[in-house]
Amino acid sequence: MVDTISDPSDDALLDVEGLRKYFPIHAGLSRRVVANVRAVEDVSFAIPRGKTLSLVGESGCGKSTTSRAVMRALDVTGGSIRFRRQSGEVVDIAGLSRAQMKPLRSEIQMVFQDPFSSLNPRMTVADIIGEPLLVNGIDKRQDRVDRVAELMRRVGLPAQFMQRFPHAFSGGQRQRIGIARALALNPSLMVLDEPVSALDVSVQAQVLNLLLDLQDELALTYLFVAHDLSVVKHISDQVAVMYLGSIVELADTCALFDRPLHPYTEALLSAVPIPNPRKRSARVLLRGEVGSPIKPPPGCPFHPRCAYAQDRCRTEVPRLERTAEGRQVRCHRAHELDLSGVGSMERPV
Amino acid sequence: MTATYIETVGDGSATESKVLVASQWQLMWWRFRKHKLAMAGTFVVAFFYLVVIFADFLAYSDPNASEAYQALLPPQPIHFFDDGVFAPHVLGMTGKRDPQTFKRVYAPDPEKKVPLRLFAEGYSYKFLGLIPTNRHLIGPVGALAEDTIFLFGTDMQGRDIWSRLMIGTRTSLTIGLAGVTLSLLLGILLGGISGFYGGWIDNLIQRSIEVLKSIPTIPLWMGLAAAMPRDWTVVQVYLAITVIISLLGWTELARVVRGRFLALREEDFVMAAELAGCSRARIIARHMLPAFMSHIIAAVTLAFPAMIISETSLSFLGLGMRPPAVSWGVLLQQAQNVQAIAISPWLLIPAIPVIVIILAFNFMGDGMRDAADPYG
Amino acid sequence: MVSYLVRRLFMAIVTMVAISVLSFAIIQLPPGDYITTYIAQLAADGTSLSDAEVLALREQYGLDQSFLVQYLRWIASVLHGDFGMSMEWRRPVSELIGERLWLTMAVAVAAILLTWALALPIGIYSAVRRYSVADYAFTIVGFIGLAVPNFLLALALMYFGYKFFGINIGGLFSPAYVDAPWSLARVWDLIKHLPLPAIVLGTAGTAEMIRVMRANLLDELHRPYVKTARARGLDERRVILKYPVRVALNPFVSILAYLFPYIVSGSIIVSLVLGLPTVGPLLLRALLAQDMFLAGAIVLLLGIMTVIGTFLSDMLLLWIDPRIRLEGRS
Amino acid sequence: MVEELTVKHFEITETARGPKQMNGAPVLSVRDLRTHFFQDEGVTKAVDGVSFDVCPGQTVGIVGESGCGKSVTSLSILRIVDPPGRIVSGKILLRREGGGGVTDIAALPANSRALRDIRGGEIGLVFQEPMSSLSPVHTIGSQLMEAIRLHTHLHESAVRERAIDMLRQVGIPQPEQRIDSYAAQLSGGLRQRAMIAIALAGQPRLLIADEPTTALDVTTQAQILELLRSIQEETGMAVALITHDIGVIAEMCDYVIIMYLGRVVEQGPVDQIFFSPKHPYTEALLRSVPNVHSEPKTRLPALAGSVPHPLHRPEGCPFHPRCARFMPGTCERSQPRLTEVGPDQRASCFLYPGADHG
Repeated sequence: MVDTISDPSDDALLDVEGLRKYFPIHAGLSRRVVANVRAVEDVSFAIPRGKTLSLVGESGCGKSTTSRAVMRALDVTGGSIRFRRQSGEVVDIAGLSRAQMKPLRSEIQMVFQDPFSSLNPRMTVADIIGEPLLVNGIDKRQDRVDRVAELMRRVGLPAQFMQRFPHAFSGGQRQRIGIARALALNPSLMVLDEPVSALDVSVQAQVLNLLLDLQDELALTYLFVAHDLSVVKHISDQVAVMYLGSIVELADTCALFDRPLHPYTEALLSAVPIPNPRKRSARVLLRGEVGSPIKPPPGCPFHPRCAYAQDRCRTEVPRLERTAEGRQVRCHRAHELDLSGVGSMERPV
Repeated sequence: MTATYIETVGDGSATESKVLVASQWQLMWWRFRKHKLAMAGTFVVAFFYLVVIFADFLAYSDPNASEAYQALLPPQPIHFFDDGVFAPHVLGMTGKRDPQTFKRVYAPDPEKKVPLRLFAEGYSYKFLGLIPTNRHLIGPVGALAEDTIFLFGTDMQGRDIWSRLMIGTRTSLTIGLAGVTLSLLLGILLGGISGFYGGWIDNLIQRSIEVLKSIPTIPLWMGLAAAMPRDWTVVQVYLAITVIISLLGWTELARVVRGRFLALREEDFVMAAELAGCSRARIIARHMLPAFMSHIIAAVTLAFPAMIISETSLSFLGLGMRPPAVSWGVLLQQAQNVQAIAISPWLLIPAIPVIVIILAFNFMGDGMRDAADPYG
Repeated sequence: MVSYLVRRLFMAIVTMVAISVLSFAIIQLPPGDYITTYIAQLAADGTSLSDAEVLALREQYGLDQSFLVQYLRWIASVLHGDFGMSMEWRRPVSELIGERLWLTMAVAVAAILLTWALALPIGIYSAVRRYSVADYAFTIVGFIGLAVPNFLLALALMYFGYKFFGINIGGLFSPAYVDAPWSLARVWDLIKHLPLPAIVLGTAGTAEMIRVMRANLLDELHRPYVKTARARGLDERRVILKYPVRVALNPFVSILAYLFPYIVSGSIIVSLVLGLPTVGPLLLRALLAQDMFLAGAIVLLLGIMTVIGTFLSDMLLLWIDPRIRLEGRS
Repeated sequence: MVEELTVKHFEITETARGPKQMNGAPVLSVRDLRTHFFQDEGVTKAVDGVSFDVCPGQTVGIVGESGCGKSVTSLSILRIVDPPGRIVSGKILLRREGGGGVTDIAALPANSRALRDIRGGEIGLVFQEPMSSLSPVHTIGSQLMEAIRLHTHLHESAVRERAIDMLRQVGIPQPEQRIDSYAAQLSGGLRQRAMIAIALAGQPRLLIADEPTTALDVTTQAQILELLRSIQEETGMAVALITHDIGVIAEMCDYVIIMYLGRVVEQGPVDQIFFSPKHPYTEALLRSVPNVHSEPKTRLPALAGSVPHPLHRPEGCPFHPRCARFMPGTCERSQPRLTEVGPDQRASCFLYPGADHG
């Protein structure tokens, strides 16, 4: 099944189409493949330069796998990942080998979720941030030190802490170190994999602000992966909602939050606790559990939990459709349903 | 604005800032240092390896020189004063036959004083294997044939146990070291392959380890050791024994290496290094090896006792090192018989270093294992 | 669960094959072969063989064949219960091994039971009362137990028995029963003699198992499920015994699988010192005399015993840990 | 020096405050609780002088960032803090049903019958991580039935019936089969439901839910919160909800306690906390939370710095190094005490008269 949905606009930095990633399951003594986990199934999206697209969904929906496939941290099963290089050349990186990817690495960088495991505890901050510089040909030590100091200042860390080891820093500071490392090679695309979910509430806001500032100044393009819709609302230009490996809805942030077109988006939005005791909303509670990515339900993968499901949904897989406003939705009944979003209201405090 | 990000932790006393810039080895050392038993074990191990280095110097008589009439002499304690004057000496032994049992019984003879001195002359050897000399730490003042000392007594062939113990320590502990080194090479190689490549080769190696671990080792070694030709030289036997006992140690080391490899492969910082454009070699050398060196050192330390026990056991059975080689196991062969021990308990003296060094290695290894991951 | 069973069974068979190959290699390793030894023996008795006779003999025993063919022939006869002849004793190997194998088994099982009986309660106590005086005491005793090679322990016990009680504490039977036919009284006599070898053999294993149990239990004691068990009002004693101890049993039992070969190994050397009528002394004598069919058979049988023991402990693991039973079902 | 909280001020006979005042005297009153951890590196004062009330039918939220002591508080109430942690001082007063008087849980002997009857019988506990909170080697049913046996006098034959019934009540489908499942066989949401069933087996009057939904996905979280709410409506029990999620607090709670580094910085009815916070930390915290209603791509009013390590708690008001309204010479000198700042609302900040010793 092929959906040609995105007409690759000229300013797209990243254009993913029909991306698939299966993980084989081995069993028995011979370790033969008995089934596949369809972690990512036909995912397409494009991110314009300087913009942020968020992938949201619940655990196991394939958002992290998608981001890692875009990074080519793993081999993809199918589809294309077209990336516009700083030279202007557009490369499909989906099929590139390890060696072929190497020159592109500097242009696509990543910030990890876990501020503890993402920094080598045995290296000083200077070595951690300086490593990408070193392996990419900045041989003079003083040059590296200068650049590391500049990067540290840029992310809000005092440069005199350069010789310290990661264990001397708090979670939020470590995440800044991770951001500085990602920035070291002047990437154009940053993949941010749940960069604030391991942080304390008060620190989370600092890091989000930093990311917004950096994007403004350096014209960075973000692929932001998160499960927290409040954070997503804050950082994104566009949001793609994933369920069981597929994108079920993709739209501009405000449009998606105000008027969702997919019943899953509606349920997801209504489940978010609102930090306002005067607005204890009635919820659309989902029944049951997420289906298995090994043997997804027939028809629309969401139908067993959908309040609006009809016979058609149980048999026919919905196609990703484009609406007039440039939104994309994968639901048979998208045009007839009137779903409610979060609306807007005054903040407390 | 920037200043607010500085941790309060970072602005503390001098010791605190030391921690902030401490490398993993420093952190580990600080943690290891707190482990009193481990520190004691380390000193003991260091002491024993000093004995290994200076074995010939510490011995005072040729370990294989035997005198039938001096068989099973009891230890001679050193007397430091003679009539209130500092004059270290031992008392000579006179033997006579017990009229009832007809056994030779020895008693110290207060008339026969054998004066001792430091750096005495004795048999010739090469100091550190390089410098020919005949000086030893202690010995009788004159190199007269009848002036002999036996600090730990003599064995059934009338050989000096002290001197044999020094030489035996060298044999047993170097076999241990060589065996561990060999196991380590095997362990790192096979464990590394297993952890790095994964898949069927990992499966194969893991299953082989399982099979190896469920085979009773001693009968197998005995079989292998017995198969060594009788006419092999001491050196050949030594090498063969090393190979045989290292067949035990590698499985555990391989398991540690593989486990660390697999754990590290999943670490985000390894992926980050890859994304930064690091080569495979750099990732292994800069990110993975430093993270498990400490674990390997700890595992190696804990592998020593098994090596030493293996050598001692095999030699004790007469299947390991064979005379004229001297090792702890060879020395303990003399103590196989209960009657012999009952009459000459000093034959069991060589058991003491065996137990002490195994304890020391265990303590040291335990401390190392606890300190191996300072970020845990 | 079925896949676990199949896998374990498969591993047991592979291990047995590996052991049999190694055993046969031991038979084959010494320079010369069976016939050379046989001819030498005949020569010693005053008989000499012609070259043709030697060739005929070689053919008869298949010694002109490759290692693999010889191995298969040996295995085939072993499967029929024929382990060949002992050169030294001039008797069938199976006859020589006879009850010694069962006595080896009895000693090993006694040592394992003792290990369990001591290590389990002490390990639990040491973990629950961590850093108590008794914990330190057990730890120190455990370290020493680990550090004394068991043949030295056997020697020391023999020495003290001899020195202070004037008795020989070796052997598995009182003199009256050594050659007696099996009877209940003889079994009882055997049981009375088992504790000493069991202690000697079990000490190192016990020390190791105490450490394992203590470490595992310490890991488990602070898990949330222990807190929730406490939070529902369960008595502290039952909290510990029912939950963390149960979970910590898994590694404890899996180590048992490796304890068995270890103890069988140790029994060889300890039997020598204590003069136990197990296969140990027989093996040593066979090896020293290059009586290779006997030695190979003993190594093979010991190996098979341990494989069976290991397999049984795997089954035990299956029984105590539902996680293994569930494996492969979801 | 730490100020003494006047117990008189919190006299538990005083009528409870908050929206559900009609429910009468508090079922639980914590007074000046201190739980410290004695480690080689020093003493961590995880909970250092915490006082609050929970009334029947009321949901009290305890909120704070990592290291604020909210979880240790909940463990302390049940006396299940693991060493090297220890309750150093304070009272945990449980009002027994039907005029049964007041029991100080902190004073009961360890592992005593009285204490064990309270655990699970009067106070139920639900943890964050349902997978690790359930035994991996026992079935859900065995743990649930154990709890039922401990706190009811049901005949053995009825216990299983009751267990199946309880599983059904917490919304587990096919309870007859699920009762024999192991935790690993259930999804996260079902595990947490089973946990709740076990916590409710003894029909406790207070349920402590320690981050009950943090490990769950947002739609599952909504289901579990809904379940807690409906159970509370049915049984009228009190709930102490411990969470770091401001949204969950707003959704669920009547009364809120804000903690920072082992101390209560502010407490009050939920509406006042959200619309009229008095402590600078509360205010900054609430403002820094991202919100689905906020305008995309705008900067958040962030709180500077990060939470210090509990071993290095700043002198004076623990919040002063990060406080926008830091008053040099006052805030770093001594700890402010909790003082009335509004109707039933208290804050510990020198901005308000009465916070200092005088």
